Amino acid sequence: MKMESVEKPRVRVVGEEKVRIKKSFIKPWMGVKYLFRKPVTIKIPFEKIEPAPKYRGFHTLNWKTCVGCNFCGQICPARAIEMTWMEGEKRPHPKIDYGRCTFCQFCVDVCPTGALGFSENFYLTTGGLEEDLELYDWVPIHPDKVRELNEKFGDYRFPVERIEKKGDGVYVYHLRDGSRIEFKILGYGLRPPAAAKPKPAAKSSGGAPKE
Amino acid sequence: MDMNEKNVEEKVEESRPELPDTREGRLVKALIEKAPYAEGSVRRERRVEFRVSVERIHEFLELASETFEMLMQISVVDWIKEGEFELVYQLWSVSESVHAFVRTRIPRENAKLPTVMDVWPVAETYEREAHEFFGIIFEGNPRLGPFILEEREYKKHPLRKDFNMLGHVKAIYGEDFDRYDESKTNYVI
Amino acid sequence: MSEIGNDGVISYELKEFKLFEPLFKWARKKSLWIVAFCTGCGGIEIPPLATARYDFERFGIMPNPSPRMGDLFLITGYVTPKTLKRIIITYEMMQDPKYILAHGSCPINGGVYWDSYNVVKQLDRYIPVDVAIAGCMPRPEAVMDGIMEMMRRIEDGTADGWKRYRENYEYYRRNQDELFGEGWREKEARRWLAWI
Amino acid sequence: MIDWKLILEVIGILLYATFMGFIFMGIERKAMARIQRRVGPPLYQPIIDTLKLLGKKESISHGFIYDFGPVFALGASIAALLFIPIANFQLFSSNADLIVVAYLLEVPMLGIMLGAMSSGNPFSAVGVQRGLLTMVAMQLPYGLALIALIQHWGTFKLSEIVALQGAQGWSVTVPALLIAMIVFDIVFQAMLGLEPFDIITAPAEISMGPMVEYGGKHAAILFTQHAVQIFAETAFFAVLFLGGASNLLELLIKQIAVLFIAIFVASIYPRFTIDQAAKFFWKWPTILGIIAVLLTV
Amino acid sequence: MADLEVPNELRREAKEHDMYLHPIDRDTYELFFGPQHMATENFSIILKMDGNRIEKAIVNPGFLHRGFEKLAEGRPYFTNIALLLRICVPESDVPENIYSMAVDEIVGWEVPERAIWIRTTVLEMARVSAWMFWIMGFGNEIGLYTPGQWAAAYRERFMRLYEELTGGRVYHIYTVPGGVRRDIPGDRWLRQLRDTVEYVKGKMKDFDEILFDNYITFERTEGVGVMDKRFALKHAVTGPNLRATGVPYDVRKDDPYYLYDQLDFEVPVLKEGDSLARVLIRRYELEQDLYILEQLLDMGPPSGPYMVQDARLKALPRFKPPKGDAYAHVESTKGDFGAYVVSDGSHKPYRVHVRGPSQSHGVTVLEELLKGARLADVPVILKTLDNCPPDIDR
Repeated sequence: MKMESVEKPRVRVVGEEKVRIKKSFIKPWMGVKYLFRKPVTIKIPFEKIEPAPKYRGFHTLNWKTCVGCNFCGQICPARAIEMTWMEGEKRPHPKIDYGRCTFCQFCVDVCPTGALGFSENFYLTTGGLEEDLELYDWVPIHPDKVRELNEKFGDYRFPVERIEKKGDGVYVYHLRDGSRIEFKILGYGLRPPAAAKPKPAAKSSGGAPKE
Repeated sequence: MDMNEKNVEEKVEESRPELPDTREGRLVKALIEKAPYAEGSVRRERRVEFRVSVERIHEFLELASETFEMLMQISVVDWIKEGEFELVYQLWSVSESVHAFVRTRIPRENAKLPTVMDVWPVAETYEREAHEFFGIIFEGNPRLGPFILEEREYKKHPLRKDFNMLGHVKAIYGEDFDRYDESKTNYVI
Repeated sequence: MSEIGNDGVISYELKEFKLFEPLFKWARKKSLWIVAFCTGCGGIEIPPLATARYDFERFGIMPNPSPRMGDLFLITGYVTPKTLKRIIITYEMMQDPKYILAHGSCPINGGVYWDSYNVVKQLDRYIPVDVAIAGCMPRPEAVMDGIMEMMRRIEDGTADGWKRYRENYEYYRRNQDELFGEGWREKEARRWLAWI
Repeated sequence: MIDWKLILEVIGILLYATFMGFIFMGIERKAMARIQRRVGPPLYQPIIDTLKLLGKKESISHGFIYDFGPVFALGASIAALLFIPIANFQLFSSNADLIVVAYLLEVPMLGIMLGAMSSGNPFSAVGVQRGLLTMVAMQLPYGLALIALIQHWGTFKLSEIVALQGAQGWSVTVPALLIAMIVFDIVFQAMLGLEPFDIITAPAEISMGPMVEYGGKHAAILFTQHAVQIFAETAFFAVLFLGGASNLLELLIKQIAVLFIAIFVASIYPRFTIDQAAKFFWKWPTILGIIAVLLTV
Repeated sequence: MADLEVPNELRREAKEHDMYLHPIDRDTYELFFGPQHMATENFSIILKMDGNRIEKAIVNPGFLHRGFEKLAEGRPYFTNIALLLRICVPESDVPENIYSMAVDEIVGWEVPERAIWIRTTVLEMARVSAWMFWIMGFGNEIGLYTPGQWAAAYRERFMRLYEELTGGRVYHIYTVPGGVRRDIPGDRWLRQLRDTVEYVKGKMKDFDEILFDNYITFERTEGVGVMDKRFALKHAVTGPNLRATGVPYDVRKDDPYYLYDQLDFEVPVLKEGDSLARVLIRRYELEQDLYILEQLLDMGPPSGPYMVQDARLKALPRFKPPKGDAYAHVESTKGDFGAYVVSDGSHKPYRVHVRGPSQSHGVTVLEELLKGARLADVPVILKTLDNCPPDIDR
């Protein structure tokens, strides 16, 4: 340990005369010149702003390479990730809850196979009713599909338009271009569910009343 | 260039009583001569450490306030296994540019100690906060009571280690406080 | 002004100005005044939106200090119970029609504070939410998109949180009382009265 | 006998004044926005705001006085407007209409105060207190500027002042009256409620002051009142110092010129506190006003 | 309002509930200043007014309390970054950095030079963007909206740079123990940063003209909220507020971290301790920060890794530092921001305690300064102290 290494850096105190300024009645009038300049406003939503490359937006998931290790679930500070067993998949896949996600993307950093990724998409606007808010809880879809949708629509919206919940744990994702992804959720957790028993019915007490 | 680095082995060495002949060492020595009941050590450049028993903490801090002009914070650490609260008074000396930890330990039950408001008026805020979150009573501070929290949480002193946060959340917001699925709350990180 | 019609449905249309209702709808859409209440950390993305960079005054949106004149309540992020009391009181002070836009993850499902003892987990149990946007925090563009969505909903009449709040007042009131304890309004008011 | 022509003129002028007043408010917002380097709202935005406020479902009242205040204010503004010779329309006239208009223009503030006081909100009370103090403070320079004007032209009649200005050149060209105009312009800033004298509705301090409890239709009436007021005040300024106008277009140009000075001042100076404002009013504008009066003697 | 009769038991109850609520005389009235108010950001002050003067002020914080310190005890070391940065929203890099510095010290990591450079740059950018925000806030409080609109627009340029560097606009989640999460996205970014610094430097003249030189700004701030040196030290006021009273204490000079002992910058000091002095100090520091950024750009980022090489980082969620504790602090625009981290050897911190600068100047100092002030001075004092409510609440 270097105890006497550097002496205390001298605080360079600047003289008062440099800090002080003179008050003036006239000088503020210079501000009026901006009346005739062009505004700096970016006219959203008519003008589009591209988010920076690698802006931390919604997730993507390559279902083929995901090994279901739950590293993402362990690192998640918001516990937004839940391993989900689906019919036809050998390993569970993360299901991400955007009612919790903080978009820190630590989960992407720790993903050992690179299956979990993120896109620059950031728009997700819904109504406030319980069935609208279902959209905030999804299993991410393939990055190629997200890219394709971005190219098609030219904006950065959430790729899924509506999540339809059929009975028996069957979920249908209606994508923005009209295609559908349909799968059946068998259960949650690290261990495979004992049987393909249906998910307990979505609770109704918590939500806002429906008209 | 970076003064953050520090090895664990070195830390053990430093806690020996002999003080290095540096600015920090001399400072600690001078203070300990005045207050022989305190233990002092130098942790690293610009960080010194004192241990004082709770009976003489006020006396010591009054003495220390001549060198250390500012009380930056009162940090409380709840060592639940030992059944003690550790109070760390974080002091900063503007004239010497040294940060001091003044440590004292009090039992968890019936935790009481004198206030240092008369030395540093700002201690009022820190003590209110420590009282609120840990339930420590600072004798002489007139404003102990709900400060940041509301009454329900205030009564539980939430930063204590034995405060069951998830249980409290479930009690207030219902078992189903997760909109989508409850099983997320079951697994352990 | 609201009264029960022959069919038993509560009518919230304004009787004396019924003829002008389409005009008012258009005006409401074009002139959303925001209640200046920065309830959470998302409040930091409102200044860029309000000032020269994105300038939402182009759409007639502007912050207003008085809740009496406000139309749009931005719940900018997480809500603590202490704030929620004020939010409810402020929301009830606002005059119908009034709209709520919830920012980011936290009002939907607790966000990163899902296990915090002092953050309300699902906002729509206590007050009606009209539009929710994702993000932590949402970019100004996303907030703008939310406001645009709000305008669309005002136009087609689906931004009806204020109606829901009136119709299901017992439901919301029950949830509020569960969270804060019975008689929290009186208690809070009493605490303030003791000042006088 | 009913003078149908007069009634039609009154209605026409009122509609025109209200509309133009709203547009002036829009210009104010737009020009400030441009100085602030942004696009700003459309010019007709205040009309939309008023419409929206009218369409609000309102359930709050604090008694009769609370409801009466805005109406009272609107009435006073309209009365002031009708005494001002707007272009070639001189609707009402009396021998001392300058005094009448000068003080009718201050009555609306009293109306707002009246309503605000009955709302019971402490912020309103502070706002009212500030408003009354501002009124008291600005009386002195305001009166001095008017006295200088009256002494120079030797008449209390606005139409005569306009005529004399037409014959002998605008008031501004007279050095003494130029000083009076500067004084009047400072007072004008306070009458419009713009910075540095927007003490009454200081949003960061007392959150809109007297307006804090008003919403819905009350606020809509207050907005309309403000529109009429802004039109009347700018017209009054133009009549007194810029030689009046022979047609509405000329008047409009002069009004907008007056308005722009107010906008510039408002967008570059912060707000005074109330005691500073009172001190300020009793210092520089008063001294200048006395000089103007002495010069015209 | 004042005519309401309040029964005695109610008064007693209120007194028990909040022991410093006193019954108030009839000549005075009280104002609930905030939280629904333009000048306070979800922060409430209860003012007992006597006419236009404040007799007594009581700060009522806690609207933003989320229990960070408790939450941090339940999350692994690295993920706490995503949580703790929410303590200071306008400059979220500061909590990231203090926490990372403290953990670095506990672990004993030597952070790579490139990471140090990036961290310093990010901190300075945070300072400049927070100054821009402050200009907006201060302008709005005194009723001058024009410079605030400009400043918020110029701040967006920094936000864009942040977005490209870190992937987030406000919450960057960028500085982690051991380094930073991403490398600089190429020389283009450095060029853009230099352009932005140049641009903002060019615009400083406008701010001077319209805001700082303005006669009424002086009128509003001169002699308002005066504190002396002794008072400031006893109340642990730090940052520009302390320097305005004549104490040249700046963490960057007195306890240099990162590259600050190699950088050349000046510490402005004034003696008056009033709001005007605080404003002038802040104006000068903004200039100095732009100058520091220029120096950093001249220096250029050193080559090398941007993250420490450690085998323990392979299993990030289970990363365990040794036992120990550390206190780290940095100079934020509001003052001395510090964090005390205690590790008990497990994968979660045993205790994290954050010292926000507003904790010292936002409660007792504010109450003292408001005593005897005019109502119109409340926003001025609030903003010149640069009170940040989340610091107090956490």
